[in-house]
Amino acid sequence: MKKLINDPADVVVEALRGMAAAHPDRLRVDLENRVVYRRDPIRAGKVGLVSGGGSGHEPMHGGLVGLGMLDAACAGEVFTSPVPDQMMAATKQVDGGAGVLHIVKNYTGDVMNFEMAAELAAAEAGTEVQSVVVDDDVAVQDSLYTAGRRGVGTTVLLEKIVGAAAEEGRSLADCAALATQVAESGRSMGMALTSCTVPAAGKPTFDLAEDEMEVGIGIHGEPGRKRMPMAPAKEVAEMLLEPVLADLDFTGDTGAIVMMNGMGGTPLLELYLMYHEVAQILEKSGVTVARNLVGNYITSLEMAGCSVTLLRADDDLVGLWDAPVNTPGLRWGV
Amino acid sequence: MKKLINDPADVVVEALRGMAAAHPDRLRVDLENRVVYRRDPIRAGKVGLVSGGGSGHEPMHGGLVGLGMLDAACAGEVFTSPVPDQMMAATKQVDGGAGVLHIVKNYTGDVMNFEMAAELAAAEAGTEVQSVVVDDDVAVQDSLYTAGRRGVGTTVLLEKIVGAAAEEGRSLADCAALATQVAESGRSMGMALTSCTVPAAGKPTFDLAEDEMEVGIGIHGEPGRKRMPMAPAKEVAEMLLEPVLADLDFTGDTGAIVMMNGMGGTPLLELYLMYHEVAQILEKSGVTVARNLVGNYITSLEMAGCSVTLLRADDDLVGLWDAPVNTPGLRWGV
Amino acid sequence: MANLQSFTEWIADYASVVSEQADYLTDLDRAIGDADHGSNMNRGMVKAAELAGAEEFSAIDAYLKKVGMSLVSNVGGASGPLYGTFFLRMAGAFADVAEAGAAEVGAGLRAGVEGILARGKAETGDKTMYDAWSPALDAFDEAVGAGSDLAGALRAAADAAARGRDATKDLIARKGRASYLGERSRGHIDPGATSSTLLIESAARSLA
Amino acid sequence: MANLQSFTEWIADYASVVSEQADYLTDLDRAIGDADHGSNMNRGMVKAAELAGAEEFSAIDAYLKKVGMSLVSNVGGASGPLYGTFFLRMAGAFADVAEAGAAEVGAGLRAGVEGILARGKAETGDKTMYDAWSPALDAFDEAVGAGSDLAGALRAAADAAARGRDATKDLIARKGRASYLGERSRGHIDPGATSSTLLIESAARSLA
Ligand SMILES: Nc1ncnc2c1ncn2[C@@H]1O[C@H](COP(=O)(O)OP(=O)(O)O)[C@@H](O)[C@H]1O
Ligand SMILES: Nc1ncnc2c1ncn2[C@@H]1O[C@H](COP(=O)(O)OP(=O)(O)O)[C@@H](O)[C@H]1O
Ligand SMILES: [Mg+2]
Ligand SMILES: [Mg+2]
Ligand SMILES: [Mg+2]
Ligand SMILES: [Mg+2]
Repeated sequence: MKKLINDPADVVVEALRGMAAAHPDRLRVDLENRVVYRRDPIRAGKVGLVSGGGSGHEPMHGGLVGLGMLDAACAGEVFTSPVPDQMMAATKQVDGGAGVLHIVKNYTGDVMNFEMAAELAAAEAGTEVQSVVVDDDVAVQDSLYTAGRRGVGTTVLLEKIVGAAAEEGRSLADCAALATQVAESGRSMGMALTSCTVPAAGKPTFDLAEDEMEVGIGIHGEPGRKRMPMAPAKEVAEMLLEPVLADLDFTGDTGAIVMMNGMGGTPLLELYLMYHEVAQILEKSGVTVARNLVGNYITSLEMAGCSVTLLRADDDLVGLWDAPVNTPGLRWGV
Repeated sequence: MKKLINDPADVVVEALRGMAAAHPDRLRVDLENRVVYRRDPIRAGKVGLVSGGGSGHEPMHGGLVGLGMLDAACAGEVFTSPVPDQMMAATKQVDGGAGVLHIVKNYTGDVMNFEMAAELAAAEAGTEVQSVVVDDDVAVQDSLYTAGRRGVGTTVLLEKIVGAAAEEGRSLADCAALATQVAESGRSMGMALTSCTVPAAGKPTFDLAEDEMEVGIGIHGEPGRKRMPMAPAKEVAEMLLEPVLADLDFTGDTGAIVMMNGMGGTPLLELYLMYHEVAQILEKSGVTVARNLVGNYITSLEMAGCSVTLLRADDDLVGLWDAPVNTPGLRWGV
Repeated sequence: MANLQSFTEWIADYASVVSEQADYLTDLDRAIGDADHGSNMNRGMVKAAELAGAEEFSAIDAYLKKVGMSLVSNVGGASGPLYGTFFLRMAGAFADVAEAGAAEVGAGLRAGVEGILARGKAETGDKTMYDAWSPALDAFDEAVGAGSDLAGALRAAADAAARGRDATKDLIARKGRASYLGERSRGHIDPGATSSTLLIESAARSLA
Repeated sequence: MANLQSFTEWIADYASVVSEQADYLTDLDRAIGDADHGSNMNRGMVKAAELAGAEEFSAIDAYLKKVGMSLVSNVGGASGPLYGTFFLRMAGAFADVAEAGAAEVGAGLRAGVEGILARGKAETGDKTMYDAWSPALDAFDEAVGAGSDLAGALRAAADAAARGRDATKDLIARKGRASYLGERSRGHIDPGATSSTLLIESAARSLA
């Protein structure tokens, strides 16, 4: 295992120290609870937005805390859901009287820990908590009888859009409804060229031959749905977009917010090349790109690969997307 | 070789198409000459800023074109200097009557190609061209009798700062003098955990054993100055900063702009962890951090590793740093 | 009969087993999950095992409650809430119990497993830890019905758990992370079923 | 005597040699540079070789000038300006020359190499292409002095270039990318000295 780390057990907290050192103007980091907060306390009457999950997906979530986006992000161990204590601490801190929205990615661990935290926060502090669970990964079949789809790229877009709504002063019910709408309107699909290595595990989670790729990958180094021979970028783009487009209805005037996301080890050069392929397919499919993001936003440590997220976005969503945001990972208008 | 590409020969132009597709609001891409321009023509009386170099270092330079930074960036083949024709085209396009500054990294190829372009542009179009050559890499000994030091991380900081000065309406002479000042005040040092693979070459430029790292690396997959056993992040940070601090004088009130840069394949988690180590060393050394950047800014394809850049920055430089910038790779204040 | 001391020994024993088997548990999770089950459990059990030394406990239920809270607070992932809830619910079954025989321990385990079900909503054959617990509880009750003492019942439960764990190999996962693999989850033993079997085996050593 | 046709043959021959040797040149550059010398030269020579078919040339100097401009415009890196300048300066030496003998070709090569020096400021022993060119020019002149014709002089030059190229192996680089390696640049043949030797060998085949 080759990483720029010290003791594998200290990776998360040392990275949080780095975030604190790098962004004292915007962030405050509670190292004991491993929660990243905006520097300034929450504005009275603003809905608090809390997210979190395993570490190793940076900039998500800690790097998405700031004006117009999250109020707090709980950092778990690498690829391991944070614990309810962290979420409770965060929830109490960002309760500005208007309640708190939990943004949860659909993983058994995340869902259960956030559930426990919401129960405890309601009981202990009387904070009104609502939750949205993002499950946008079309690589996984949705079903009532399984864990359902995973939550991946749409989470980033949702945090931006609902962050803007909360900043506008919308109510908890409105924010939760909007979050549900966004979660339902977004779909993602990813692939990997290489595995990644969890620091505590010390070896790659899976092995891929030099001429293989893994399609339908999540963001935790889990093996994907199928292993295939390497293919040119053009075919990879088709493979990723096909199931996404099959699951979203773009008839009518609705455009798309598109994210061409890197898994952490893929250079921007390749992401732009992939974006070109994606843009071509969307044009052929009659989907108008309203806004886009190209870069590393929801990653899987040093994994090489990419994912595509499409979000059906009407004018209201695009307006919220364009609202000012000031986080380490996403910034405009400020 | 595992990459998200089609034909290795088309990588650069296809990535440029992706940039054009992703940023139509801000950029205009001349695909034939492989030059990235700001969308809007240059303001009359503004000094034009042209940079460029081999591709594979994204977001540098194409992703640093925009308000408050570059006017044009010439993209060479991967790790290969662009040719004078590209620089001439760019120079003529961004001549707003106040002359053009070429920002050149100190590599024999880049220097010679920009030199030829400047000679030709002056002869053909009468454009006044000045050049600054950045040579900030302390891994390489400076000497009149060699090619001297390489130009690396300081280039990014320089493009931001001189970009702000040009935007302010400073003259070509002033911009060139400021650029020289910045180039002289910045020093960098890098290291790699893995090599990278040039698409056209198809195999890694060098091989590193599982327990080795390469220290004093450049940004082209060149082997570094020495190969060493892997070390903890703390020691890596010391190894990188020691020669940088030895070469810069921080006595007096001058603070530092610090860039903790990833080489392309290293996740943000590790870069923040490294920044924590760097910040601790700087504090012990009595160096005040005025501003910082943590992320992938000047990369070497998918290489894992990092570099640190320190720039001695007085209030004037910090003021220019804080001025609005709107590029795909760096954005604030807009 | 198991008293407070037996329960602290159980936790200590399990902590040392988990620490020994952490890499193995993580390897199982690497195959069909995200390669962290061993480190998750180990992180939690180290903390849980420290409780007995750091604080004076006067009753089994208070102790098990703290163990549960400690797991909830330190494990994370799916296994944190599941094992945490297990111990919290088990604690509830030991109110006013200072010495537990087969009946009390049986009731305690059943309450704990009901907690796992309430949290995780797994069913038999979903390829989760429940596939070790479910046959273990049945075997425990059967042994007690057939006249076994606590030691015998726990021994029977442990054996049944191990068989249940092994049987997860041929299942397709329908809950937890492994479910994303669909068909490809078949052929691998479930990590949580493995750590649960270790917990019951440890009980058989410590509680009787 | 070499006429316009000989020069177009030279370029065609060199283009095919470079295409064959591209991987080898890149491998040499991988060891002490950035693994692109072969693809750089190949990209440029493909374009340069196309010139003769695409356009009617009436004189050697006009043709060599176009070759030089084409290399400048298509190669990039260090070798683009260096080889480009070589041909541009060489062109200058062929004004009004329709048939070139040993004296004219010698003067042309020398002018070209002076261009390389003017651009790159290399000195003998810096481990660059100049370490192939410098002995080659000397050997050419010596052969001419000893009565050789163009063919003999080019053959002598090619042999000397090859020796100069081989001698770069033991040198520490002081110019170009390899210079960043310091001591570690020793033990590897310089890619540019290799491509220059190929160019002179090709001239020996085509120009005489
Ligand atoms: N819904 C569920 N009900 C019961 N057990 C579950 C459920 N989901 C997952 N598990 C168990 O949790 C184990 C994985 O735990 P762990 O690896 O620590 O958490 P994570 O999956 O969050 O990484 C699985 O092997 C399985 O036995
Ligand atoms: N200053 C110089 N003078 C003469 N030749 C040089 C100089 N610098 C580099 N070279 C030659 O250029 C060759 C490298 O060319 P190439 O790999 O195409 O360019 P780059 O170094 O820009 O990648 C070296 O092997 C060397 O022979
Ligand atoms: Mg996990
Ligand atoms: Mg090069
Ligand atoms: Mg796991
Ligand atoms: Mg080279």
